Amino acid sequence: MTLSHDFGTWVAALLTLCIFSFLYKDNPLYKFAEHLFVGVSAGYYIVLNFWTVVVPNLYDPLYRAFTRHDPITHAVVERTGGPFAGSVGDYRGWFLIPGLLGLLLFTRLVRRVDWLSRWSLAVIIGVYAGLKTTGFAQGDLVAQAQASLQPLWGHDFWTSVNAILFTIGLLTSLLFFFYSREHKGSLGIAARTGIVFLMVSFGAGYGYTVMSRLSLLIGRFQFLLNDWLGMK
Amino acid sequence: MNLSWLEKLDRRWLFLIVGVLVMGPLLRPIGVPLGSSKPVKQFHDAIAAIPEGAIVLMSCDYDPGGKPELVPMTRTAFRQLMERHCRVVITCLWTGGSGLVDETIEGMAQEMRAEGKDIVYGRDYVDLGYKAGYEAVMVLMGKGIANAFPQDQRANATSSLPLMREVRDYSSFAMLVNISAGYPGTKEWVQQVNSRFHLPMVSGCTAVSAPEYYPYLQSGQLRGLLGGMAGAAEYEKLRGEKGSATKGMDAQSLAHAFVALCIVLGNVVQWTKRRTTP
Amino acid sequence: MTTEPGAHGPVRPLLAGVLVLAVLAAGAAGAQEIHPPAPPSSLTVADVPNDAGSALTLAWKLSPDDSAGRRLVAGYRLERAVAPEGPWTLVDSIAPGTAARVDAGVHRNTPYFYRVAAYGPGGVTFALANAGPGIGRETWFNLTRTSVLTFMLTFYLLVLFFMERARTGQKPFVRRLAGIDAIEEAIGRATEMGRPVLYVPGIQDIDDIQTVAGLVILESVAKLTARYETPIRVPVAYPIPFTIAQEMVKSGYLNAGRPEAYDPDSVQFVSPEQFAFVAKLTGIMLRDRPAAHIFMGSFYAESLMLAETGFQTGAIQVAGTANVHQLPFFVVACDYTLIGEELYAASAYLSGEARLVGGLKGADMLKLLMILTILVGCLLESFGVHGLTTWMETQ
Amino acid sequence: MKRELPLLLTAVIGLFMLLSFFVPHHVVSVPADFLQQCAVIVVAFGYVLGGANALSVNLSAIARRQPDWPYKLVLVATLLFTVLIGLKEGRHWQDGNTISMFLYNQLYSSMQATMFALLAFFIASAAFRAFRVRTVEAGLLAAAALIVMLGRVPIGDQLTAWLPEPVRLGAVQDWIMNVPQNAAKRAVLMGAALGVMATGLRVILGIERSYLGGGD
Repeated sequence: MTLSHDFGTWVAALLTLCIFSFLYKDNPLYKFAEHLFVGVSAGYYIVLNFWTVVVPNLYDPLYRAFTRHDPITHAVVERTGGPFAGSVGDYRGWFLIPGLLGLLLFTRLVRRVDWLSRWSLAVIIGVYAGLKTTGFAQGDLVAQAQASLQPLWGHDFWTSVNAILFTIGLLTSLLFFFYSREHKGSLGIAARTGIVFLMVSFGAGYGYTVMSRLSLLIGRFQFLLNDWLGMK
Repeated sequence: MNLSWLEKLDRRWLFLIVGVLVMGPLLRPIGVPLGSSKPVKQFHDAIAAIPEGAIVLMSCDYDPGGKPELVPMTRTAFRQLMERHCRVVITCLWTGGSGLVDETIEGMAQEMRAEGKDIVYGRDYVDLGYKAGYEAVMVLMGKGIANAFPQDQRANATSSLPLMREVRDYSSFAMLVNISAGYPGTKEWVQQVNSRFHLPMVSGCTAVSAPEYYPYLQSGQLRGLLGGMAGAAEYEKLRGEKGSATKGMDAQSLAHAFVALCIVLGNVVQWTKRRTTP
Repeated sequence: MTTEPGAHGPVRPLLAGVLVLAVLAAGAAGAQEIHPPAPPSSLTVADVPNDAGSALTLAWKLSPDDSAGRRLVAGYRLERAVAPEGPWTLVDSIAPGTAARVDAGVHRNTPYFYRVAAYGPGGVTFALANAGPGIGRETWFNLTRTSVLTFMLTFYLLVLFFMERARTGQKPFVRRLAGIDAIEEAIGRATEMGRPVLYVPGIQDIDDIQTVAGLVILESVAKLTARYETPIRVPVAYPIPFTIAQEMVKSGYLNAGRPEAYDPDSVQFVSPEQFAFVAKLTGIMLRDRPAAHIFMGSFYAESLMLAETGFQTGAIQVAGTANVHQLPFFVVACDYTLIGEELYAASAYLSGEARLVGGLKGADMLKLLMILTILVGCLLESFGVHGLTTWMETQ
Repeated sequence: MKRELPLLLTAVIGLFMLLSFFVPHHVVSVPADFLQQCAVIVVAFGYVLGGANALSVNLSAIARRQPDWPYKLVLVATLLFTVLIGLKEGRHWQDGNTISMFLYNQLYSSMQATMFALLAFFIASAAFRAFRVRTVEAGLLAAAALIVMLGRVPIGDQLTAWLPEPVRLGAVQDWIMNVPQNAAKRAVLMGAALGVMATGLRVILGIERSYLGGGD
């Protein structure tokens, strides 16, 4: 058992134990680690989005467009057209618009002018409304329905049984999510059959989630045992 | 038979048992033999079918929370791609993940260089790092990967990387290997890219998201699926490797059996209680 | 002429290397008689439909020497030029046995000319006739997506129709969800015990549509807590939903006629970090002991910790999310759970607004259409007719 | 004016993005591409705003000496330290051994993974104390959960090795995943898709005003 000599591993191991201490009871060590974590993650998100999105996707193109020099190498950028002669993928000066919209978001911190931030919200929500609607319509509605069109008989016995069971499960589960009529009579029977399929699928979901959670614990113990305590 | 003492059992005893059941097999492995399931075989065969030397997009959309399940998959898939002389472009759409993904890929590349394989950053693999924007980034990459990622994870200009000169948009990729822990992940890649840009796709995901992607496997939108640590372990077995996923499976077995016991016992306690009270 | 985008720098030396190797290998083979392979023939170029005019598809007949046994053909060279006589640039070198290739790097509305050659140990032989001009045309409508457009338009027309009906007073019938009775019962219970109600509109940002549904339900819940004078706690994870939640609770108290009872501190911004948010919530549950917990919106791994801690404090819990992987935990630990889209149905029923009821009824009718399509499709498939299946195929 | 114009902008952008799905023509696809670039940038600013918001919320909590305020001091100090170091280290802040990467690997990465690992303990205690089979449906869920849980790990097949192959836990688990689970999951996916499309339509038609709030 050779203890690791790396300062970083010790810091990580001690903080890991601080958080595990929450299992015993909520205590100052856990509170310290938790607030440390929130601080680091909020700070990291700011720096990450600054250096990987705001600078390369916004500042650099604007710098090149208006100073005709590369922001890093300061070499002259030779290209045709002025700062607003954009083409697909190369929008140059037009990036002033998202830059302005981004800054407008900060008006939310000031009560009097926070209505200005609605312009930035409008762009985000408009783009995502369009993207999500088409993404779901194609990927989750039409493609899934198309994949459910399968022959119910014609090949070997078990495949047909599964195909029929599958189609019954699909149609009754769809009828469970039906709101225009009370679930009585035949619709009631269909809904009750549908709930059976739904509950089986939730049970399967539960089983898989258990594996995910346990994997996380196994990963942490592997870190503590192998990297920190050096037990192979 | 009065089990009410069980009900008043302090839950910290249960925590202790879970801790011991997981720690035990890690110290003294039992070696319960691994099975193999179809979705994992399909994942392995889909990558094996990629033409030699083709360019593959590998989007590792996870953060440290998905590490134990998804890092083994990333390593094994990256090794299989490298051994097929495929060239890999890596992206990460999760805010907290790009550091972990780069460390995993670079660690794997170092290991393979130590084994004498000639793998060069910028020629054989490129890590373009993180980009905010969820689905917007995926569709943006359709117009040009370099437009969405002007620089890579190590702050080099994307255009300066030799591999990136051969990558225009999704049509330059032979396949998308998506390692996903939730949103944005496999569902968004299927919706926004898979059918729209005819990009064949395989997915490795956390066990919690696996059931949700089975319909995509059945419909053919996904050509293979690795579900959680079990999927990663079976994939390692197919590849003849013994990584951290395989080593963790004994602990999974014991812990799963314990959780199943908890469900049964919890209901037995409640059932006896309901019968004994008048 | 600038080199085509995606210039193939490294391929040309690679190709030369292959040729040299092939010749050497052939030499070593000695006995077999080596001659340049017969050329491929009838090269055709056509525009790839349904795209922005950036792709042309090439097809040709294989060289007669290209049979698996004889190693005369090592592959095909496809070259492109903007004028019939060249200069030619390599598009790609293709493995033997393949007779088609898509060139996806062309500029739209520009004529291109192509030629193909078979290469092998004996040398390179170009096809007799070149092909072209091939022009990449832009299309105004992607025909492979007609099925998506049909279903989307049908759905939107149904939604608009029912919205209009709901707005002009003929309220279409919507059955009362059991989940809504559970929410009202939970708030009633909290009022009896004089404890606050904890409402969590999910942990995602405004771009997740479940958060919007969670915030719409919040307004109705706030109306009830205002009327019963029960304190309400609304911790929120992201800044934008946080400000909207404040507006929702304020208008809930307004509609209940008690604007003065609105407590600005009832809505709290916590943190977008998942587990810091959960720690804060479990803290509220254990310290303030709310008697009712309502979780409506997008939840992920933390649903388990919330439901279990809530179960321990004995609070009545009602949950609703469309994230199917979290539903099992809510179903087993909560008193009532709205499953998947019931979350959206509840926001429609509770608010009673035409825009939401219209969406709900439209979805119902389209589900019937979907059920019909699947039934007809399966029957057709069973009789070997694949028309409907291929029509619904999307690209 | 403060509400109508942003709503109009949302409607125009939303409609345009819908159009860009059906129309490959460059007149539609180039502006759509630009809009997505804007969305990427504004979402990034949203994160920076989130950080600033957390800073202001915690600073006011410290100023008012709310309970746990010393811990909030730790939060604010760490946040500012992480941001200042990150900005000082410049574009190469994510290379090998910068202080930012130390903070990421040893603090952020380890603590987030451990936070998730706590769930493993809670799953066991929730299974014992909160997993109550009170209805037929919950019983079905429990049965399926047990079969899938044991069928997905090697121990499941070991326990049922004495049964013929198609009835072993592993095979039953595969059947549950491929037939009943797939059917129900697909119905839920289609239902959710309609929910998203309806909400998208309301946002585009400017009916969904909730994101603007009830104010003037």
